Amino acid sequence: MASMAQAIRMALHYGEKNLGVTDIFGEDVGAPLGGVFTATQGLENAWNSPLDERGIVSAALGLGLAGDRCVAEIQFCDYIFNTIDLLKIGGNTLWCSNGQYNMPIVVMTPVGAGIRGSIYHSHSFDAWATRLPGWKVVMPSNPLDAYGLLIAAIKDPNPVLFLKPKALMRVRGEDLIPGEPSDEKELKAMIDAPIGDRSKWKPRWPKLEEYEVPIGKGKIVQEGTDLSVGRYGRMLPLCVKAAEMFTREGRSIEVIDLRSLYPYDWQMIRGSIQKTGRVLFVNEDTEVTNFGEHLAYRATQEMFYELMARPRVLAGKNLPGIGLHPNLEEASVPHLEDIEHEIADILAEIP
Amino acid sequence: MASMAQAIRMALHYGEKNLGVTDIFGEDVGAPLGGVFTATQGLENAWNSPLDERGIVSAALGLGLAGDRCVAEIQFCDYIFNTIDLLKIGGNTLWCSNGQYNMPIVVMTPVGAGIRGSIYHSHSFDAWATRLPGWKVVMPSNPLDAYGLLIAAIKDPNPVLFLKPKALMRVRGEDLIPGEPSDEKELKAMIDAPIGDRSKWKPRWPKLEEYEVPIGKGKIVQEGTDLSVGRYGRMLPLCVKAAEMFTREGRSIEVIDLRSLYPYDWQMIRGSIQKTGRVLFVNEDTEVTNFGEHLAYRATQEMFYELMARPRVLAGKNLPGIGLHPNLEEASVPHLEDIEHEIADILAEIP
Amino acid sequence: MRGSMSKAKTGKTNAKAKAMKATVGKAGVGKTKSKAAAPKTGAVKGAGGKDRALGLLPKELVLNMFDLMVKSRVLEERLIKVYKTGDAFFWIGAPGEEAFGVPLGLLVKKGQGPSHDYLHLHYRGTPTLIAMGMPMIDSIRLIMNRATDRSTGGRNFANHYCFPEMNVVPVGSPIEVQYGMAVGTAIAQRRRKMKGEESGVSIVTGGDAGTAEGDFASALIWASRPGAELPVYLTVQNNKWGISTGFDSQHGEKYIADRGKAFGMRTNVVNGNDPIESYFAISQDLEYIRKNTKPVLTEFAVSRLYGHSSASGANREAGECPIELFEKRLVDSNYIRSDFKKELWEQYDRESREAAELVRTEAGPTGDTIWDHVYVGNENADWRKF
Amino acid sequence: MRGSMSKAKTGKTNAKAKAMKATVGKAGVGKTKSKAAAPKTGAVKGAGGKDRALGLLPKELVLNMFDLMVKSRVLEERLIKVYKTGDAFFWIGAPGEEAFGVPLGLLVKKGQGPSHDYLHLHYRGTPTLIAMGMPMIDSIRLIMNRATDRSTGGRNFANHYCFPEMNVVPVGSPIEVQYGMAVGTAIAQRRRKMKGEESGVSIVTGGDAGTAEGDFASALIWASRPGAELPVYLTVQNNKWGISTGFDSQHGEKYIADRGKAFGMRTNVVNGNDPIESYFAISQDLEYIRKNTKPVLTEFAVSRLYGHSSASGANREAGECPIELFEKRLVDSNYIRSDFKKELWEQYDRESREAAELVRTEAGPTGDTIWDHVYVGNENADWRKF
Ligand SMILES: Cc1ncc(C[n+]2csc(CCOP(=O)(O)OP(=O)(O)O)c2C)c(N)n1
Ligand SMILES: Cc1ncc(C[n+]2csc(CCOP(=O)(O)OP(=O)(O)O)c2C)c(N)n1
Ligand SMILES: [Mg+2]
Ligand SMILES: [Mg+2]
Repeated sequence: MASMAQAIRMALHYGEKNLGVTDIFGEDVGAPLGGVFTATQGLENAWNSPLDERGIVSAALGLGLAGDRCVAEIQFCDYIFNTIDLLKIGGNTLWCSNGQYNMPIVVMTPVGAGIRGSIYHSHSFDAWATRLPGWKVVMPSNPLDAYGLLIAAIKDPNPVLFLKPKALMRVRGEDLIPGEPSDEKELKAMIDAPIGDRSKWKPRWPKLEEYEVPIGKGKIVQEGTDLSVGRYGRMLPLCVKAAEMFTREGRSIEVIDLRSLYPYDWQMIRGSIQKTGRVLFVNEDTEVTNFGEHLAYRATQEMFYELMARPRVLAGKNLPGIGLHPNLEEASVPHLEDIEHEIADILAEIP
Repeated sequence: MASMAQAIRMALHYGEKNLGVTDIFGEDVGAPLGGVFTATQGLENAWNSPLDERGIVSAALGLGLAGDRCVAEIQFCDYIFNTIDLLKIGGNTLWCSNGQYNMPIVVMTPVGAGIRGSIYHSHSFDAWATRLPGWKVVMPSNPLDAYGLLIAAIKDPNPVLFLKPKALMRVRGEDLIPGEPSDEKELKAMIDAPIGDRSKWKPRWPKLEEYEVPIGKGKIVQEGTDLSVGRYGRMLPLCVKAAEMFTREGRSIEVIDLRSLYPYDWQMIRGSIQKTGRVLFVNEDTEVTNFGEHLAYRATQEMFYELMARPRVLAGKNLPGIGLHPNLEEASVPHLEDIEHEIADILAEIP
Repeated sequence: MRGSMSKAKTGKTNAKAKAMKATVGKAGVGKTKSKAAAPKTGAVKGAGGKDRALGLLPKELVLNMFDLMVKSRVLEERLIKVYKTGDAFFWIGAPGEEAFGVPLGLLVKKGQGPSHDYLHLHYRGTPTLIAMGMPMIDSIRLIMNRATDRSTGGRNFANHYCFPEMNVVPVGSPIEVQYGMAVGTAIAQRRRKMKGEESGVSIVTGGDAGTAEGDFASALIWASRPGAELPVYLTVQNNKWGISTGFDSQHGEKYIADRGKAFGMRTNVVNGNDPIESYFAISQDLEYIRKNTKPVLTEFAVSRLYGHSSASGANREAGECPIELFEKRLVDSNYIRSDFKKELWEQYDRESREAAELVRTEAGPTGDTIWDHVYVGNENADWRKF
Repeated sequence: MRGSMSKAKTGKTNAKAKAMKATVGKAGVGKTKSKAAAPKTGAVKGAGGKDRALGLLPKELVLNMFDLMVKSRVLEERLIKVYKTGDAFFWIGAPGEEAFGVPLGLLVKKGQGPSHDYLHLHYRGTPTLIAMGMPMIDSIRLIMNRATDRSTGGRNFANHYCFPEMNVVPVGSPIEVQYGMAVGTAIAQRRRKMKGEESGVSIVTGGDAGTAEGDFASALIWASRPGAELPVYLTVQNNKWGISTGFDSQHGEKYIADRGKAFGMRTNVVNGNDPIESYFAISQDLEYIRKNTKPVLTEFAVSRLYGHSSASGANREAGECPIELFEKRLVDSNYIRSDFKKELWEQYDRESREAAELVRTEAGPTGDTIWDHVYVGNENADWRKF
């Protein structure tokens, strides 16, 4: 099975071959490195930019104005924070121009902790991203969704932020990408750049097929009846694990992968909460003015009298950063025991 | 009575005379203009900077590292969004340096709609600001609080964001600032720069006294028993008006001015909600991933079984901007009728 | 340019109104679409006389520039009146930048998409757009934020134009970000050029104070990447002010344009109050960019005649007026009679007043339109309806 | 410098270990605090011989620089070993920048507060800090994120130093923002200088690729405001790489330093692999800044010998090694014997190994410390407790 990095690479290849993607660019995105997570190796239209995030986003905006399709990368979302004004422009161009100029661009960036990235390779961007009206925001938790969401993002005529959970970039999925050879090694031999001299290397791409995960649609990863857990990105494997633990104890936890943060799949979330009466939203961005609070707030508004327990949010501590030492990182972002503890707590609540 | 602009000016004067403020700077902050809202007229240490927000915040950070006290201005918060990374650094310097370097700076910036400022002079920053751990965030709603909060901000050894509700900058208060002459005209003659040639003008400052509004402390602006309204900045006059309307109808609305957004006065909010059982949080920043949602979320967590109605948030619509035409602005940010409508709705809710 | 220069030397006397409206065949592609029947120039002799520079351009072009400069100024003064009579909340615009803006507008390769020139303007673009044929009423609808305002639908300030059919991308308020976006459209144009396709130049304008923002420097870097040089025309209009802050108080550079030199970039400093000098400079710069697919950075000295914006009163202030200077030259060289400008002025004034009166009767956008155009095709963006 | 130059010409032969450790009286204020008992240089003759540049500096200083360069390299190689044996999550550092960093560290006016020099370093500051007397163990505690790590308390990456008593402000990961912050400390210093108070210079370092960020240009603007010129030393270490991206593929500038010229700024391009040339350049630049209260921009050509960071393997790569080059000169000029470096190396290697072993026994920070230092004095910052 492909890793998420390979899946993204294949979606971008599909994009440049079939969807008119003209430019895939950012710091170290082109040859020889092909991206710090190898997600842009071997692509025809991938190129290295100057070390200048503002320049990267600005160039993407200009390409969008010209009607071209591009995918721009910010190497780590930790370094996207000097471009918020430009992202706001990305989100308001159609609106300010009275519908005359759309902004068909994709900006992708790795997010989250989990790789011992210390203060500046552990930031999250989901709460921030949901404060950028005009953008669509997606975040896959497995390679197939990454493939399908990226293709959907490229096709979308609006600006789309594609958040890559960096701790999952090397994790393999459980489903084949349409066109992917079933042998992992074969895929590797075809599309992974070799160690050492790459100047003569060319990838051999599998015959990929279009596969779209519609933006705005979540997915029930595990059905259950006692409690709903809404999450996205890296928090998935943890939530699934936690849910399994409770299944063994005879409880039934429903796990929802939001996949899209904006627009979000309220119908699915709402349906699930109506079934279970209890909900936990998990993410790793800082907890104050957090997107999970929006979802919890909405759940409270719409289901106040149906809820069996307070809608709960488990997120990153409201700290200036995530420390390098494992003791620090673990105390700062949700980990398995935290999730289990929250679930147990909510299940124990008696209305 | 002093306007908020005059109050800020007096606090800054007090700061440079008594609290060691060495630099008050930003675009058009120095002579001859003294700030686009005249809040920095006549100050000894006020100077004009290059047109470069990143440079302004960076310079403030450097001054803070050198241990100097400065007050830096971003002309409109609409133009602060290219500095979020720098603000993050402001908030994490102490933490990253293991407590070795504090960052005793103040950044002030006008926020909010209400002056027909169109898309780029109507932004809010409160929700964003509460996502900057390490900063303290304050926002006055009247001149005396502006004076007291700014003095507290200057004295605080941590970085403080001082948000100025721009629609209130010219509004006069009801309380004298300690040392302020009681005659409005006299104050004007003393500290307002003349129209025309100012090159020889010098202000005559009143003998001001220190007055501090402690950061983290809210204020009950109007006591009541039926519902609590928590707000800050420009939304104050509106909420007070709305509350008065309901008083006439025999209802009793408690209005809380948060004044500090972080740290916030939870004890006061909590006490009020426990008394009334109903709460509405009002602000004008966009509504998704909004600070009001955090407060509502917390109210739900801690008082789920005491609440008589769902905690409600009334905020700006989740739009890419605020349009210039009054029809557009009024449809985008809360106005009096919206607040009245929400209050009526919450009061009508029967548990 | 050489072609049109020598042609210019044969320029006819007694230019007719029709001639005034014509475009210069070689250099310019822009056409003025003004419908006003222009008064006669009343010129008695011509071809520049002692003013040799004047004689280097076709007389029709010279007169057309004058006409458009006056028209632009009249429009701006109309906008100021609209503001002062309370029919607008805010004015910002370009009085004093006509001698730069009009030639630019005439020299643009006008049209839609990367095969034409892009215009990344800031909030002082009226002269350029008037030269490109924008009807006055479009500008008035914008400042009066009517539903009929094509550019922004009543959402944004005066001079925040947007006209996709002329590649005028949305003018924004944030200073200097247009330079980075111009890099983006120029990347699209370079790609086409390299494939042998028709392509244009990305033209960007901005003020002097704004060059302190890092985005200006960023554009210099991106425009001059070795082997990937961009067809981008970086211009700066130096009026020596940023609101209340003097250029010399903040900038150690003698010329902003010098900053291009470290990048091996062609640079110029031009008297932007002289339309003839500006015309030649812009024309040659654009020709260089089109031919070499390389950037140019040119600084134009201009005036700011009504202060920064309505926030500072929008009153006439001291300063060299490019129109007065040009008028004097034209009168001295017998291109126009001394009462010509007044007539022209009155005619455009009437046109603009009538437009303002019409716009006053038009409706503003309704509150329920706020959710329009958040997403393409009005796809729902309101979370309440997800 | 002239003084020390002529003094240098009288440099003694047979420099003793003690002499090697001495600082140069005039130019340098930094003292190396290394406790290792240095091996003898074993030099037989001296004073530079044919290598005239060598002879321009006091021999003790020359040998001290060599000693510190070796020490810095040994430390970096230790850090790499610590990483490779799994005792650290990440390495980034300065092998290849010693010939620039060590002279800089020796020339700093060391101390705390604006009356001394500030150091706004990036993540390749080890040589400078070793020259300023940082004990090796501080660097090892940092990379092993122990609770004993003074700089960050186990929170940040290798080479992210912070030493307030030496005005070493926190090294951050975000590229280029240190240039803007150096402007800030320099404003504080200029103010003192103008009042006739004791004041220092703000020194900033950074890579070549990072100069593409707008913040670099912003610092040029702010440093050269007329009448408010800043005592700031803007340096760039040009190793021709930004991770995997070659400088020449992104930058049209021949020299980055040329960008200062438009601002009337003193600029230099220096061979940063030559410690003698670097020493003179830095010394003269700092003297100029102290005397004139004006900025200088100097570019140093340096090497990147172990790749960008551990992310690219941290293996020795091709490239000019400043230590090898310097060693050869010193041997050729009979300053040291050919086996001298090896001895020195082994001694520092031992010191660093022992330090690493000690650090390995030290505890990491505990999870409950995460709320420490959000606010001064550990004022509560956790909203749960408001
Ligand atoms: C990023 C940003 N910061 C501040 C402002 C507020 N502002 C509007 S115009 C202006 C001055 C611009 O001066 P200059 O660039 O010289 O252009 P000019 O107005 O003189 O043509 C300022 C500070 C803004 N619009 N955008
Ligand atoms: C703002 C920002 N963007 C991206 C990065 C990721 N990054 C770390 S080092 C580096 C390359 C820096 O190159 P250069 O400035 O030449 O310094 P060098 O590492 O070569 O010394 C990049 C892109 C970062 N740390 N900060
Ligand atoms: Mg200007
Ligand atoms: Mg480099």
